[in-house]
Amino acid sequence: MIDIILDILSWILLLLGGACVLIGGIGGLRLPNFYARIHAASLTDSMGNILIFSGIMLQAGLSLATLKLFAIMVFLLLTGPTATYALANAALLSGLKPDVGSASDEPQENKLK
Amino acid sequence: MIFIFAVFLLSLLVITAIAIVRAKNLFVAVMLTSIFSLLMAANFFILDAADVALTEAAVGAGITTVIFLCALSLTDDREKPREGSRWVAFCTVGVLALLIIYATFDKPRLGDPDAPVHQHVAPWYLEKTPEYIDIPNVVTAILGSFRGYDTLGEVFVVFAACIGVLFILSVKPTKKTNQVIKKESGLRHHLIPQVVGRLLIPFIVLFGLYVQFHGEYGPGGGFQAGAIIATGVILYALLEGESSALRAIPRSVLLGMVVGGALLYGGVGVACILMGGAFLDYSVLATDPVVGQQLGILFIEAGVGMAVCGALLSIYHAFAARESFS
Amino acid sequence: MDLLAHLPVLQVVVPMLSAPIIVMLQPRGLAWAGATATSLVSFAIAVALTLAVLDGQAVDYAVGGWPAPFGITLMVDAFSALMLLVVTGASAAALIAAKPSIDQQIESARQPLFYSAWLLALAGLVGIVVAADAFNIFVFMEISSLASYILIAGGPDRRALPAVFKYLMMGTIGATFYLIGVGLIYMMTGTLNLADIDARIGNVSDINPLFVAAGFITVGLALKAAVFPLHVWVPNAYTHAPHMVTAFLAACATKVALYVLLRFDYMVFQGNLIEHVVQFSMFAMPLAILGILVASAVAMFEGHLKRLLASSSIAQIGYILLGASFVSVAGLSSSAMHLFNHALAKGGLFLGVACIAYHYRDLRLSQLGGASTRMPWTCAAIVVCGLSLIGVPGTAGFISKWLLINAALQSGSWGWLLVAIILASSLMAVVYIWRIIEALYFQEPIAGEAKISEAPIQLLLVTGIVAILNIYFGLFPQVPLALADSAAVLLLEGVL
Amino acid sequence: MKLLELLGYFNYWVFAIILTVGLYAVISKTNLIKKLIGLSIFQSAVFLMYITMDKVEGGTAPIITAGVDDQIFSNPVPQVLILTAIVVGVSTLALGLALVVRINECYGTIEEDEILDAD
Repeated sequence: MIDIILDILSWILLLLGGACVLIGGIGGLRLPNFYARIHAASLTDSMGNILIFSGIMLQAGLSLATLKLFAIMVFLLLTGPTATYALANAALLSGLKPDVGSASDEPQENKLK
Repeated sequence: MIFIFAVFLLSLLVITAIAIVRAKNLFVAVMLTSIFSLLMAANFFILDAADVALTEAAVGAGITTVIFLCALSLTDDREKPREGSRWVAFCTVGVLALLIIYATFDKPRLGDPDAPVHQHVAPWYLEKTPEYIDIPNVVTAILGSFRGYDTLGEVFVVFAACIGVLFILSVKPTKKTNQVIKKESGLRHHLIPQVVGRLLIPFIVLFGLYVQFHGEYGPGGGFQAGAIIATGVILYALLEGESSALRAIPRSVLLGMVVGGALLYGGVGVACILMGGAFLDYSVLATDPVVGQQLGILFIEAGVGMAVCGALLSIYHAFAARESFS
Repeated sequence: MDLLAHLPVLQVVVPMLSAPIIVMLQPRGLAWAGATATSLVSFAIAVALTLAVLDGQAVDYAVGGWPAPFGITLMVDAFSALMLLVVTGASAAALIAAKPSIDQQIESARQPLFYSAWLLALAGLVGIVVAADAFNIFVFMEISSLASYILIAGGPDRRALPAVFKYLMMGTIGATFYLIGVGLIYMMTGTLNLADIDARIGNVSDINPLFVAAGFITVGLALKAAVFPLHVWVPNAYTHAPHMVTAFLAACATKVALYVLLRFDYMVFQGNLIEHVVQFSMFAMPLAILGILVASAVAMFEGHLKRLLASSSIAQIGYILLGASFVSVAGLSSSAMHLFNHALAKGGLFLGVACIAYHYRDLRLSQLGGASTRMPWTCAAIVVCGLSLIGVPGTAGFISKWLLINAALQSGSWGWLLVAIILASSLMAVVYIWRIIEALYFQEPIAGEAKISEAPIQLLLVTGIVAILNIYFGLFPQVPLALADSAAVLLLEGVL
Repeated sequence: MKLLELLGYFNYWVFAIILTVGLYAVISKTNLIKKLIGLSIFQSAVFLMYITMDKVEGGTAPIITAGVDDQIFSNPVPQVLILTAIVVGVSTLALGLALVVRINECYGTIEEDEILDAD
């Protein structure tokens, strides 16, 4: 009984996580400018990360694998936002101003550096 | 289920490859190359090659990208919009593709246990490894002992690349270059990456050591460990600046690691000769041949790890130091 | 502990393990001394191995003590002994002579790295020659290639860099093709040991992958060996490399790739694949003939001394391939002889070039006026080696050309046509060697010629010795001939 | 079963496509860095071919677990070969990039045709 509940719970978490990442991906493609895009990608990524890893950990049960998964989750939670910060910071330093109204980034390279 | 996923990954691989070739901006191409390597690593993992996946992820997606970016920052990041001999290329490539596809029709299909490749040598390794060497990871056993001579050659390939890069880049730049003069190390004055980096780097190095010494039991070994530790140190150099990384591990120490690692490997082989065995026959290293084999693999893996780590870091520093010249 | 039994592996390991030590040698002159000593030791090992082979014992070695198909084995037979002599001899001779020339061309701070790369190139080349394992050949091919890229990149001219880059590209593609071929063979036979592949490949029922593998391996190694249409990296790489590196690599690097090609093809494919003998002949012969004619013609009109000799090298590769394409004992032994003799002739010529280049900055033929009066010994050595390259009786080159013509006459009704081609190309060789002689002897001296004197003694001495060897092996070719004959018999064992 | 069979060929086809894409980049591009990127794709394709042949149906990575007898393992040999080949690939790449950096310093460009024009 408890197995089935855990299984269902983990699948719910996994599906939610998947949806999060998918939404983030769509946002990365569809949103108009650089800052909006990384905002979409990074937030959903962190959330999806937590959800998916929780789901897998429930699948794995109490074992060494769970511990490893937890370590990976913490690692990703630390690096993901930091990378986003570094990316946004680099964009800002190279002269890309955050502007709510702008529909696109004119100098295309800026978001790549 | 896993096969659908594999097909998906393989298709992505093809798309990424085409995108890399079409990309005009070289930074985009390099980042896509990194993604390509990561997808490749995932594919390797699906095909049950855990060691190779780990190596491809650490070397292909990690180190290669860093070296590419270093080189890009010294050159131009835009490809001039022109193509070379497009038709010659198409013809050559077309013939090649036809040839390979012609060959595929007789190839044994994927996963066929009766394929000749699984018949002759491979089962012997799987069967004899517990008896002769007694370590769980058969890949490490073959890499270290059965085909240890190849691995020695591989260490010397890395050594050659290291001295090659040092030799080629040891010429002082004479003329003006068309590069933009950069501020030193872009992340230097940013608190958040620095703090997170300081938190992570010890764990990266620790993981590298785990991979090094756990190589006999799980996926891993000297190459992967060397690459991972090198990645950790490169991260440190990016965050704290080139010079403080060199203060922590000076160039001479790095070169010493490369030379020492290569010599350690070769030295174990010579020691085997001196103790009455064949070159790289570790059985003579201890009274019990199995213990001798394990001891030998431990030593040579340490040599490999040292050499690879030192070589990759030397190569990175050789590129990075180039920027401060101009 | 019997040291003799370990010779095959020591042959590779001695130069390989010396390379890292050389890097660390602090007083700079020591690097050259260490490299030369190591190279002499490996020449001595090669001689010892050759003596063992001439005694009739094929020398095998199982690395790590693992038996043949499971571990990696090394094997020295007559053919590999001949190659070992060429490679280690070229390296030792070039290194002894190298110091003045290298001091001039490479800054002293970079020299330890340079000599270390030299030893790696040597280790890689001998590693290929003694290897009896398809993948092991790949690994050592990469060591020798990477090291040769480094050596050539040491050239003082900036044009060396694009030349090396091209070489790197084509070399890597060649090596990767070879890797694909080995992969396909492994897929169909499940083994990597050459002898074991030979034993098992006959039982394979699905032939397509094997044909494709043969194609990939042949093309890949032909790229490395600079067989005619795939030779485009050679002229620039040889021209802009440091002079001593050219002398070393021209004498042996492409030939080792050719050696692997012959060994692989004869040992593995011929006799096991239906029709392969014919396919190989039909592939190799036209390329060889085209290579001989086109490259000789290019050499006739080349204005730069080193580039001229590089073009001539491509033609010589053509001769070697032509001999092999007859698939007969006579043809193969002429090939093996020409491998040896061309190394002597071309090595001597490039050593002579290094002597001249010690004083003459510009190596265009028009700028070499007056060399004969100022550097009489060097020019005499160049003439002798040039005659050997043409194949004048009494020199080493004559022996192999004579064998080649004999083999051509035996090979069938169209043999006389091949003889005509060989004679025509020899005439072209006369023309281009004459152009060099004309430039050295009969040209108005260039400005500032009076200051020029003979090249440093060690450089000159080695050049002279190589020139004398060209005559010696022309008069007494017994040892290389014995090796070449038994090499040919060995290679053809599985075919006929 | 059917799927697996298809995938077997699919792997080889992907190998062929990636190989040709990489070689195309090496031959047709004039930018030296792009050529090197093409070269590394070209080599990766070969890695895929080797690793494809090591798969055994129902097998796992060749790490022997104590006490379990009836495991099927994938073939360890191609894995060992490719470990070597990957390292060889990155070494070649590093050397090539060092050359590109020097070429850029000497010629001020990394486009092949401009370099040819400069000499």
